Amino acid sequence: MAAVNPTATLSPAAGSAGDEPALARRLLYSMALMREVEDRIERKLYRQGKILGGVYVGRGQEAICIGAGAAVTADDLLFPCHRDLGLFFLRGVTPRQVFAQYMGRVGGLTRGRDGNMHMGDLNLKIVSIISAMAASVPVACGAAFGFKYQGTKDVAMVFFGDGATSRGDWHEGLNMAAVMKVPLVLICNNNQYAYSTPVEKQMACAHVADRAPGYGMPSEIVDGNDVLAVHDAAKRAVAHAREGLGPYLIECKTFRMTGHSAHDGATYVPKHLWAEWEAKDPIRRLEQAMLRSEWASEEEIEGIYAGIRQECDEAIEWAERSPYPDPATLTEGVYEGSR
Amino acid sequence: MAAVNPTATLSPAAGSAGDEPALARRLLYSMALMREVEDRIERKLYRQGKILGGVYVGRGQEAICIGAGAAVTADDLLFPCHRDLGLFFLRGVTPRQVFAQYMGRVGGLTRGRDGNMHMGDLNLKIVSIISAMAASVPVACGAAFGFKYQGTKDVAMVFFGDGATSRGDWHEGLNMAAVMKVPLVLICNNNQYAYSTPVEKQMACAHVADRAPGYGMPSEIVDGNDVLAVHDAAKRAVAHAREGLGPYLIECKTFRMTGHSAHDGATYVPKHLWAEWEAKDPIRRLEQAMLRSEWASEEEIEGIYAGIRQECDEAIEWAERSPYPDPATLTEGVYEGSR
Amino acid sequence: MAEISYLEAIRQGIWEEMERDPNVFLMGEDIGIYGGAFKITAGMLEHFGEKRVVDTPISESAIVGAAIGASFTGLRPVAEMQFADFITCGFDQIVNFAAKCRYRWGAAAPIVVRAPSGGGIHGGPYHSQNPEAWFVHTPGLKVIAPATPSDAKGLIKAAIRDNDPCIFFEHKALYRKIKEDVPEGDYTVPIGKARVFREGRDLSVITYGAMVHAAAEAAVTLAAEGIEIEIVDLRTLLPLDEEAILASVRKTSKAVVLHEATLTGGIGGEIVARITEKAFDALDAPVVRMAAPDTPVPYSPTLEEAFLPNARTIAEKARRLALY
Amino acid sequence: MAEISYLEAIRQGIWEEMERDPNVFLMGEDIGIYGGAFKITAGMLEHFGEKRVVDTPISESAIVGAAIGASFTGLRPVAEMQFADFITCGFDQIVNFAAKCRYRWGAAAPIVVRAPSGGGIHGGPYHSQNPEAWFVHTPGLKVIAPATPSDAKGLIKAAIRDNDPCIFFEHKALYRKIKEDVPEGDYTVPIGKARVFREGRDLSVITYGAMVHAAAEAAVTLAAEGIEIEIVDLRTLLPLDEEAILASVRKTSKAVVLHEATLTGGIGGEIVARITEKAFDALDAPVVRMAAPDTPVPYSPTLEEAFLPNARTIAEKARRLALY
Ligand SMILES: Cc1ncc(C[n+]2csc(CCOP(=O)(O)OP(=O)(O)O)c2C)c(N)n1
Ligand SMILES: Cc1ncc(C[n+]2csc(CCOP(=O)(O)OP(=O)(O)O)c2C)c(N)n1
Ligand SMILES: [Mg+2]
Ligand SMILES: [Mg+2]
Repeated sequence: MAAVNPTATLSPAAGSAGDEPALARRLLYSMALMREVEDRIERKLYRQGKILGGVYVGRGQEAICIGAGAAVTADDLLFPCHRDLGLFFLRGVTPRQVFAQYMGRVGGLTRGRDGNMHMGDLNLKIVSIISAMAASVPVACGAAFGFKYQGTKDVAMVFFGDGATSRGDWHEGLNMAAVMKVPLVLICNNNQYAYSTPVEKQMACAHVADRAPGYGMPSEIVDGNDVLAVHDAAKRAVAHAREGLGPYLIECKTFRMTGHSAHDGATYVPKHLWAEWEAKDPIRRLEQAMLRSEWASEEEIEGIYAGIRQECDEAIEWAERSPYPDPATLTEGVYEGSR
Repeated sequence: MAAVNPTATLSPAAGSAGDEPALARRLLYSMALMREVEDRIERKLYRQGKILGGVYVGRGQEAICIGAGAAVTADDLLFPCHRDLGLFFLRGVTPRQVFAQYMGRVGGLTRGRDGNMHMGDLNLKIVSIISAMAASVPVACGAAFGFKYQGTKDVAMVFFGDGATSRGDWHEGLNMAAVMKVPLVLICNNNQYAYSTPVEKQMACAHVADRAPGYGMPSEIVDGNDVLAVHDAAKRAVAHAREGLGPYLIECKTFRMTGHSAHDGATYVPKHLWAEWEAKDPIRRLEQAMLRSEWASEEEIEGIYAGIRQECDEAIEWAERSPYPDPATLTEGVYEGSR
Repeated sequence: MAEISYLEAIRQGIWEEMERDPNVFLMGEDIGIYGGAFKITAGMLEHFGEKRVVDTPISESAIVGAAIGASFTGLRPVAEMQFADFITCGFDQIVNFAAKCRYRWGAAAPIVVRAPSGGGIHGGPYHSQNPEAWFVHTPGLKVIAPATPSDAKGLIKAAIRDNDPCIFFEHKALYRKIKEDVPEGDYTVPIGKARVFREGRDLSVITYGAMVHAAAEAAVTLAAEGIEIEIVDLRTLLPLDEEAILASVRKTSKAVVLHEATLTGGIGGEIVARITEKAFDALDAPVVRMAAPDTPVPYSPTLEEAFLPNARTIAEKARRLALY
Repeated sequence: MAEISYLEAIRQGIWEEMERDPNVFLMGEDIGIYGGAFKITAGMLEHFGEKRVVDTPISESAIVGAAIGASFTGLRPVAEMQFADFITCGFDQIVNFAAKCRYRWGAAAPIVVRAPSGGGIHGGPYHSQNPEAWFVHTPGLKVIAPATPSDAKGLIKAAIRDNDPCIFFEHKALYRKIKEDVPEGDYTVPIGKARVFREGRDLSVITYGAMVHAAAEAAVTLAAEGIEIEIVDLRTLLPLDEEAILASVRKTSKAVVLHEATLTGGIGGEIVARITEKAFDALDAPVVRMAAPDTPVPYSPTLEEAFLPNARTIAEKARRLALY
């Protein structure tokens, strides 16, 4: 963590001069919505047995997907990883659809075909997670190649964790993107664990960013719990990619404030880390900054949270009313037009 | 190539002080034997139709496998690539066996099961090439792990080209070796081409060695046509690995003085490069150095070459007399004891 | 004899082999302090230490490759894929190197790759697959898929002692669901031998893994109707125990070949082909296959239930064949 | 109509699709200035430029992955594996991502992965394999394996236009050996349709790829003996043209299922199973399979010759069955 020193106060949102208040409110809303939806999923619906299978959430890491995702336009293609639910909200997916997805209902983004975060929608320019860690990286490289080929100014933005960087696909994807000089922005959430495996057992270098020079790629390390810092870094990376200067890697230092998945108590995590990182909670920090800078009042902020809670209550009701898929549709859509 | 400047004169063999003449003679013999055997294979037997299938030779790169291979003991495990024939001679494989291997005879190292450089022998501590580029790297990492596990001081030494570094296996193998801190020496022959693909289309960094820091691994770049320089660098790397300090990467800058394989005219290579690198021929350079330092006389050296030519004549005769495998043995040995 | 689960049986088998042979070691993701995603290696780090229970980076190809390399130095690696679905990431090392070493250059690659596979746990397309057929089509490998705790323990021990590369498929849905008494002390179950799980005269159900238990459930229903099915549990898929398959079919004259993996290109075709080639005259009816439909494994309970063969659908199929 | 080789036919097919649709592009190793290891893309760099003929690093997984990603942006990628043997390095992207996109989240992944496969060229274990069965067991893929120049051209064009991921196996031994007149102008051959390569009354040989020609050679020998075999060229392996297979078997009542890939777990079992399930009563004899033995592909000529099915061994097998 040498290269960043997370502080309780946020870095000024350089570059976004002028519209800070509006931007901050959008970021706060998006992070808080992600937090609330995932709390309901992990701590209520999963425990009530209403969600079956794996549940992976991004508690404490919301600043990364929200800060970076807010730095691109609706035409740019997003490749989320499993702790980036916020990206879906930024693209207009509703909590209803997300709850329905987690409950395996037809109202979910994959209509029950796949579960939890394994969803995507090309119309919303958001590609489904590939469960194999880092497999999305070469795919995102190819999409970025496509944008360059077609002469658009669009970029691809791919998200992954520290553990994913050990996969061959990560290497092949970064190398190919650098050689082809395609508009690809790489966002690493280094939350210092891959499931139970600490980053020291994942790599022998200090930072994921230390690998960028080996690909002839620029990189920077940013406080992943500082949404405005992530946002600014992402804007720099996106600008770089759009200008045709090739891929750009951002390593966001953060911490996973929960187990790997809902069934993991994370007893392997040294106790003191929880408190240490709780103090760096990205939502609280933005909240404080907004109050300090008088971008919003206590009431406004509480109003945002209240609205989100209500939105979630309503969305869960809707999702529970959404039917399970009809077994008769089981074999549909394996191929174009196949039943 | 910035980091090295190959000269027509050899760097003094620092470290091997004392036994230079003997060492030099051994290196010269081994390189010359490799050159002669491969010339016979590529330019005679293949063209005569006595060898079928692919033929890949290391003309001009002999200093790499010979210089590095001579830096380990007989207990260390070698993982050659397809331009490292010399390693087999260092381990006592005879030209007879090599010619027979290329001609698909029972006298070959794989008894006709596999062809050309796709051979190995665990008794000689030399692992067969895996045809998939870089697949040997994780395997060598595992062997090095085995040595560490068993508390021996042996090391594993794996060879690969510049193109192989783009494979996911290369990345996974280097990363795992670094994390596990195993005694692995990595020798890259950067001959600036992968088949027809120049290194600029293979990677966006200047040197393969630029990737070592990203694995927390020491590395050095050496003139791959200077056998004594390669030998010294390899001795440093082997010492490092034996001391338990983990993997070590050596990038040898060289040039492939032939096509990718016997059927490739390499018309894609800019003409001037041939002459440029011909002047850096590793065998001529060692020869000159030996004469200059009076480690050997013209006659002695010519004697070495004459002996090699005779050895090859005899070996080819022997190999041609070696029978083809009996079709009745086709299904033997897929499993332990299977017929 | 203590009743233990399928999961505990595998754990005991590995534990005993670790005790027996210091060259046996484990590598995989989160198998150390966490004890593995399914807790198969729980307690092993504490007992055997970091040297023999090795947490790796997320690198399936390097895990398999390193296991092969370690085996060349005399070790007996047991590598865990966190889910069988990700064995595709180490595919080249398994099918192109491990499988071919002995034939190509006479080198043994005695590795075990453990792969938790199968559906019925709401895992969706990426945590439910049954990829065994790919490996059955790869000469040089041994492919094992136990259905019971006794076999799971005996076969994992046999696989660890075997001198050829073994792919060991553990069915996740059986881990905690299936319990039984396992033999006392040290024993192995021979690789390549099937067993008759249930005797019956009317027709043979040739299957393995979780489907053995689904078939057994169907057998109860059918027995009540007077139809006695014989269940052959293959236990090993490569090499296939052809004799056992043919013996059962010659006895019953009718066969259903059943697997949870998708139908097309599954191992079922191989078995049907061997039966028709070698017991054609013994057949009173065409051999029928039963398997999951040709789709990815769906997540939603209603879809997954329709996807997986179950006691009811198996009974229907068997009933129809019995009356053929 | 000009007589062209199998290789030239594929080249022409790709060339015409590149001319027709600016979104079609090529990626692979050494396909640019070198024109590909087998010269399939010779001249394309010069004609279509670097933008559309992309030399890649040695990264099979990224080649396939990037092709999928490019297809999401509206492109029609045609990716070349230098040898089918190395498709194992891109296996996960093909079977776990490309194949499942449409079913999981409704995304089309219209890519073509070209894979030069097959033995008979002294390539040894790593340059001779026929890995099609792995992909036939992967729902969501289409698997194509043409035997003739006309089909090779029509099918590569159909694959490029198809909206699902296609794995296109080109048999290396046919590249320069097989020549024929191909139809004038723009045409495609439908994916999923087999064709009767040779009419015959006595028995059906169901096969594809290089074995079609070996069977045709055997047919000549057998015809001289009064045995008329019908040869069904599958052309597409997934989806299988079951109707065509059953129609031929119903006509001849006897069948040999033939492939160059190794026997166990090969596609032969799938075909035998479908025949016995759906045309059992039409059979006068057990359906027999013929394939390479279960070993890696050996290098030495004497071993490879014994390994590959050929006209002589096919004739023997067919003769025996005809007299059954
Ligand atoms: C190839 C592959 N191997 C194993 C897994 C199982 N798995 C899912 S998430 C995970 C840990 C990922 O760690 P990291 O990349 O750091 O992401 P994080 O969960 O910390 O955000 C593992 C091992 C997988 N999904 N893919
Ligand atoms: C995974 C894989 N893809 C493709 C090939 C085909 N191939 C054999 S050698 C080679 C070029 C290797 O280049 P490099 O690593 O630089 O080694 P060099 O031949 O230059 O010594 C290629 C593409 C292969 N063997 N393995
Ligand atoms: Mg992490
Ligand atoms: Mg090279």
